[in-house]
Amino acid sequence: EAYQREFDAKIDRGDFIEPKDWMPEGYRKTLIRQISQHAHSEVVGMLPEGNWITRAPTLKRKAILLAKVQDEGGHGLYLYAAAETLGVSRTELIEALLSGKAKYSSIFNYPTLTWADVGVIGWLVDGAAIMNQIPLCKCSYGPYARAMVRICKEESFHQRQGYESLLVMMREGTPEQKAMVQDAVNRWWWPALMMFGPPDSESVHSPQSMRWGIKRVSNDELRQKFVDATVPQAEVLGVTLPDPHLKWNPERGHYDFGPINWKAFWDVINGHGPCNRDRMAARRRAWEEGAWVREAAEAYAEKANRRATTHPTAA
Amino acid sequence: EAYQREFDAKIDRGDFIEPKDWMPEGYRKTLIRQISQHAHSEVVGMLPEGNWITRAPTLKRKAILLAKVQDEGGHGLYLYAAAETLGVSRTELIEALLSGKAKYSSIFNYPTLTWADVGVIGWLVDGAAIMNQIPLCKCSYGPYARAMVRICKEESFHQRQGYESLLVMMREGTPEQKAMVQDAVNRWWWPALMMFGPPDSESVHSPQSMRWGIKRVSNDELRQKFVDATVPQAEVLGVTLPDPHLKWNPERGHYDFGPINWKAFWDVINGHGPCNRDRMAARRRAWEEGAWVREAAEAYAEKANRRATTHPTAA
Amino acid sequence: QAALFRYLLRLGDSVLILGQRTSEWCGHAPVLEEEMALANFGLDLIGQARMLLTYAGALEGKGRDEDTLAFLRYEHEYRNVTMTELPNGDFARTMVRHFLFASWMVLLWARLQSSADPHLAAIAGKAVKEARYHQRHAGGWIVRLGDGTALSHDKTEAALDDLWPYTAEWFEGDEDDARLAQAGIAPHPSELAAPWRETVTPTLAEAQLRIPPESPFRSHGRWGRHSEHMGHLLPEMQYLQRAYPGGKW
Amino acid sequence: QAALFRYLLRLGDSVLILGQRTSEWCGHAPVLEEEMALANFGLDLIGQARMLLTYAGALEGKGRDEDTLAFLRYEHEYRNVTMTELPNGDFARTMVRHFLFASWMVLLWARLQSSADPHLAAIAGKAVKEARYHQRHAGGWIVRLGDGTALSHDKTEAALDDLWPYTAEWFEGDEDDARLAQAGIAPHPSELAAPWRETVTPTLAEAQLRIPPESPFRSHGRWGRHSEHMGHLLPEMQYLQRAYPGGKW
Repeated sequence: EAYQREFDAKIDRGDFIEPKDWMPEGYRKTLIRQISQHAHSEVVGMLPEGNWITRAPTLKRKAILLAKVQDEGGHGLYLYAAAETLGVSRTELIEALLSGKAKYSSIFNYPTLTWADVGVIGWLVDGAAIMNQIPLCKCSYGPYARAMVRICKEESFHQRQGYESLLVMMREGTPEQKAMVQDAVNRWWWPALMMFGPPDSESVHSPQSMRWGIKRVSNDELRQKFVDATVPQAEVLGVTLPDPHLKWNPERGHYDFGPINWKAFWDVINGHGPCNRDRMAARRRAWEEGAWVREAAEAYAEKANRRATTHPTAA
Repeated sequence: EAYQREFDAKIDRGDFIEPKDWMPEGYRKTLIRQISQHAHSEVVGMLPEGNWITRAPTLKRKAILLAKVQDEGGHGLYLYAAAETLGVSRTELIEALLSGKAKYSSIFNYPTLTWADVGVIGWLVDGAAIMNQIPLCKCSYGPYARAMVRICKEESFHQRQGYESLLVMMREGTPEQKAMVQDAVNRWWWPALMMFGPPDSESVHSPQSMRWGIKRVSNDELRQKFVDATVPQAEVLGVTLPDPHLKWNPERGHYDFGPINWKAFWDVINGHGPCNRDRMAARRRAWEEGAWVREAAEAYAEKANRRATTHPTAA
Repeated sequence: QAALFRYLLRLGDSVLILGQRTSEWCGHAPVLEEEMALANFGLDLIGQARMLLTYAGALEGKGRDEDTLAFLRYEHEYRNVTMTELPNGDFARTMVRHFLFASWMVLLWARLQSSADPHLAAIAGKAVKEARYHQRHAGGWIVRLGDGTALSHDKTEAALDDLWPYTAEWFEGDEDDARLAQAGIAPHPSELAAPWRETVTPTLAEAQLRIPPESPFRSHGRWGRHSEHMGHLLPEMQYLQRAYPGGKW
Repeated sequence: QAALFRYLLRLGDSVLILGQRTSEWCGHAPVLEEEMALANFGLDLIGQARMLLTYAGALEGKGRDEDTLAFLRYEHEYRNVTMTELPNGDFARTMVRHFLFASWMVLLWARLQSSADPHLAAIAGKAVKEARYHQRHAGGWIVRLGDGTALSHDKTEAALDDLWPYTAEWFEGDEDDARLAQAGIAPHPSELAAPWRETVTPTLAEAQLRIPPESPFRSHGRWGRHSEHMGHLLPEMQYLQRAYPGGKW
């Protein structure tokens, strides 16, 4: 109807859709799914990195990592807030995560096995996330796009710090440290490539998301951009990316790279990755063990409210 | 009456009182208190030592420590069994411990801060315990005396192993290891002397216990024996005992030693030592968290019983 | 043989790490008898680790002894199966782990008693008796807990659900296993899959426990790729050796 | 001055160890806002530790920097007050600890702003603002939890009972303190006892919490004699430095 035409026109013009605007139910639901999944990812993503705060090798690195997870918490807050503008509560979203209905970025289902993993996550995982997120800064939904702008800025900083920590280890570190970095790269490279999702030919949500201005660039395009940007960075670091097929193709003007093990990708998406159960168990435990805290805060707020209404002059 | 006379006669003859014999209520209660306190000590004593199993510096030491705590568990079992012959259940005894009504040897209210503490506990704490316990091998109550014989044998072995580990560190170890041993000795010496209890002049229970053949040697006598035996051992080790007054007295034929800080002793007995709260919290937590296990075992036993009575031919 | 060295590490590290986890129970068990049983398990496992790692070090011929191997490697050099490094959890989880693991080890040690390697066969001869005792004791608890109260049943079922996926790793083979099987030194791991299944099924059934479905999940501890739990276990275990290099204990 | 060096360690180690404990909450907080608040606390405390330990190392003049001091000492060389090394426990315990500690640090930093040592005064100028925020945030939670539900009240009361005895250590002085007080570098610890009591009492009262009675118990962390908890915290914190000596990070 008229609303739908106005909505489509806004999308075509590149204008933002704001919370007060009419939107198709499918658009609203897709955004809730995507934004909340992004929020859940920030929260679950604190686990593999938080795993190394107590063992950070210097006070500077400990501080950097603490600041990073603090930022990620903040990103989660922005994103839950953006999702809430679409008519859903944070508690509903969290319960969807904990019940297994809602997903989070599958990259966080891998374990951080060494300190080098922390730097590699900054370099490759934040790098891939940024590549995914920059187009979202022009996403049609205003609150999401604006959240993405803030998040991308902070995540670029994190990526540089992760890369810098790897540079220090590769340039000044001991042979054991260099081996640690190479081993981490070997384990994280392919999962990072999978962060761009299945090949375009198999991507279920993409066409509609493109029509709605939620998705701007295809999975394969982003993946290629990422590879092209990252290979030179790996050369500067002096690490080998674990792909014998990785090779500059002058005709295409891009790097060719080897086949991705999509079975492994789907296994992890479907709950059979190395850390899926542990991640969910940790989130559930935090939520359940925190119930009494949240209930206390509510109970106190009610008491304070009643006191304020019965004794309006009291503090 | 006649029972009392027969009882006294047995004591005077040096015969054992056995579970089936008549005994004064005071005798029975005193033994329950003392035997259960001894049992509780074995159990609580597993905590300061168990604290170092996961950090034992070699596999041999890890095995030795595991074997030691296993023995201590066994000692606890013998002693609870001996106490149960006097008409009390183990559960009652444990509940008395956890409620704070029953005591355990105060030496276990001190923290094990270094690996050397483990060896020093073997040397000094087991050493003092053995000195306390050898006379108990002739205690008038049969089950207790027999348990003491078994326990003393195993504890002598533990004492030697503890001493031997200190010898290795003092003779072959690095300067840091030697400092570790000396520091441990500095912290455990006075508490070990306090294991013999208050001075005879202030010891509440002693006179009656002596009359009943439960206590054979006075606190001060045992303490003096311990010091006399231990000073030469310290010299062999090459550690200094932290007592500037420690000195051989040729007239007495014993070592003179400095005044004991009895206020500190009573503070610890009364619950204000370094680890009192932590020890009790750990024992309570273990008991409470294990309740469902014990309940399950009971429930299963009942089910198995019912099955056996209804189907007598079933396994 | 490099393959045998790696195999000895797989066995030795598995019992070492499981022994380490088991010893965390000291002072915290539900009843005194289980304090002793768990200390006993730990002692047996550490004893097996000592024999295996000592032999591994001798075979390697680079002067590494049981302690150098146990305390001074990096995480990726440990070859324990992942299940052994997981936190103990509650008593049900601990007993489920011991039951599943000991049931496997009983079969494995029994086969290794006829290993072409006499040293390994001798170790197996000792260890199989201990593993049988662990299997029996833990199996008794599985039944009591699985068929005890509703609460104990739920905890035991949850433990089985969590731990079961980590067993698939035990029965996969690589080139090392092919070589060792061919040389008659060790059975190919896959040969134990069905016997192990047959061994554990009756006890689990008696315990009223549902066997979890198969899953694509695979753990990789035996190839040095561990879970996040290993990285917290090792600092504690290795600390004194690393903080007092050259120390004599 | 050796006394000032030890004093800087007392402060620096206290915030270091408390920062270390606080960072264990990452990923486990009851709500996302508290994840961030706790990460923020940790960041502030580690930041204070860096300033204090860097200064201490410079003062000592033996070439030790913030990391050498933070990661390569033995337990008995750390001078943090014992309360900082205790396990976090639940959220109530964590917030009670932060409230009690931050309330002390607010008073201490405020006094140190006029220290005769300008470097210490400068550090205090930064840190006092952070401590005020911690005190306010944690104090808010004490009230919410103490006057929330019966369950939250009980947990908070239990936490206060457990932690209160560890505060006595903060207000005892030794020869170092006498010298530093005389030199105008730091207030004698005993001067802060009554102000601290006055500071915390209103919040505890508003939280419906009973102040525990005095006790002879004394902790001695600031003299290097810690609780058994320190020995488990340090291996994890120090591991990479000890396992990769000479590493560059």
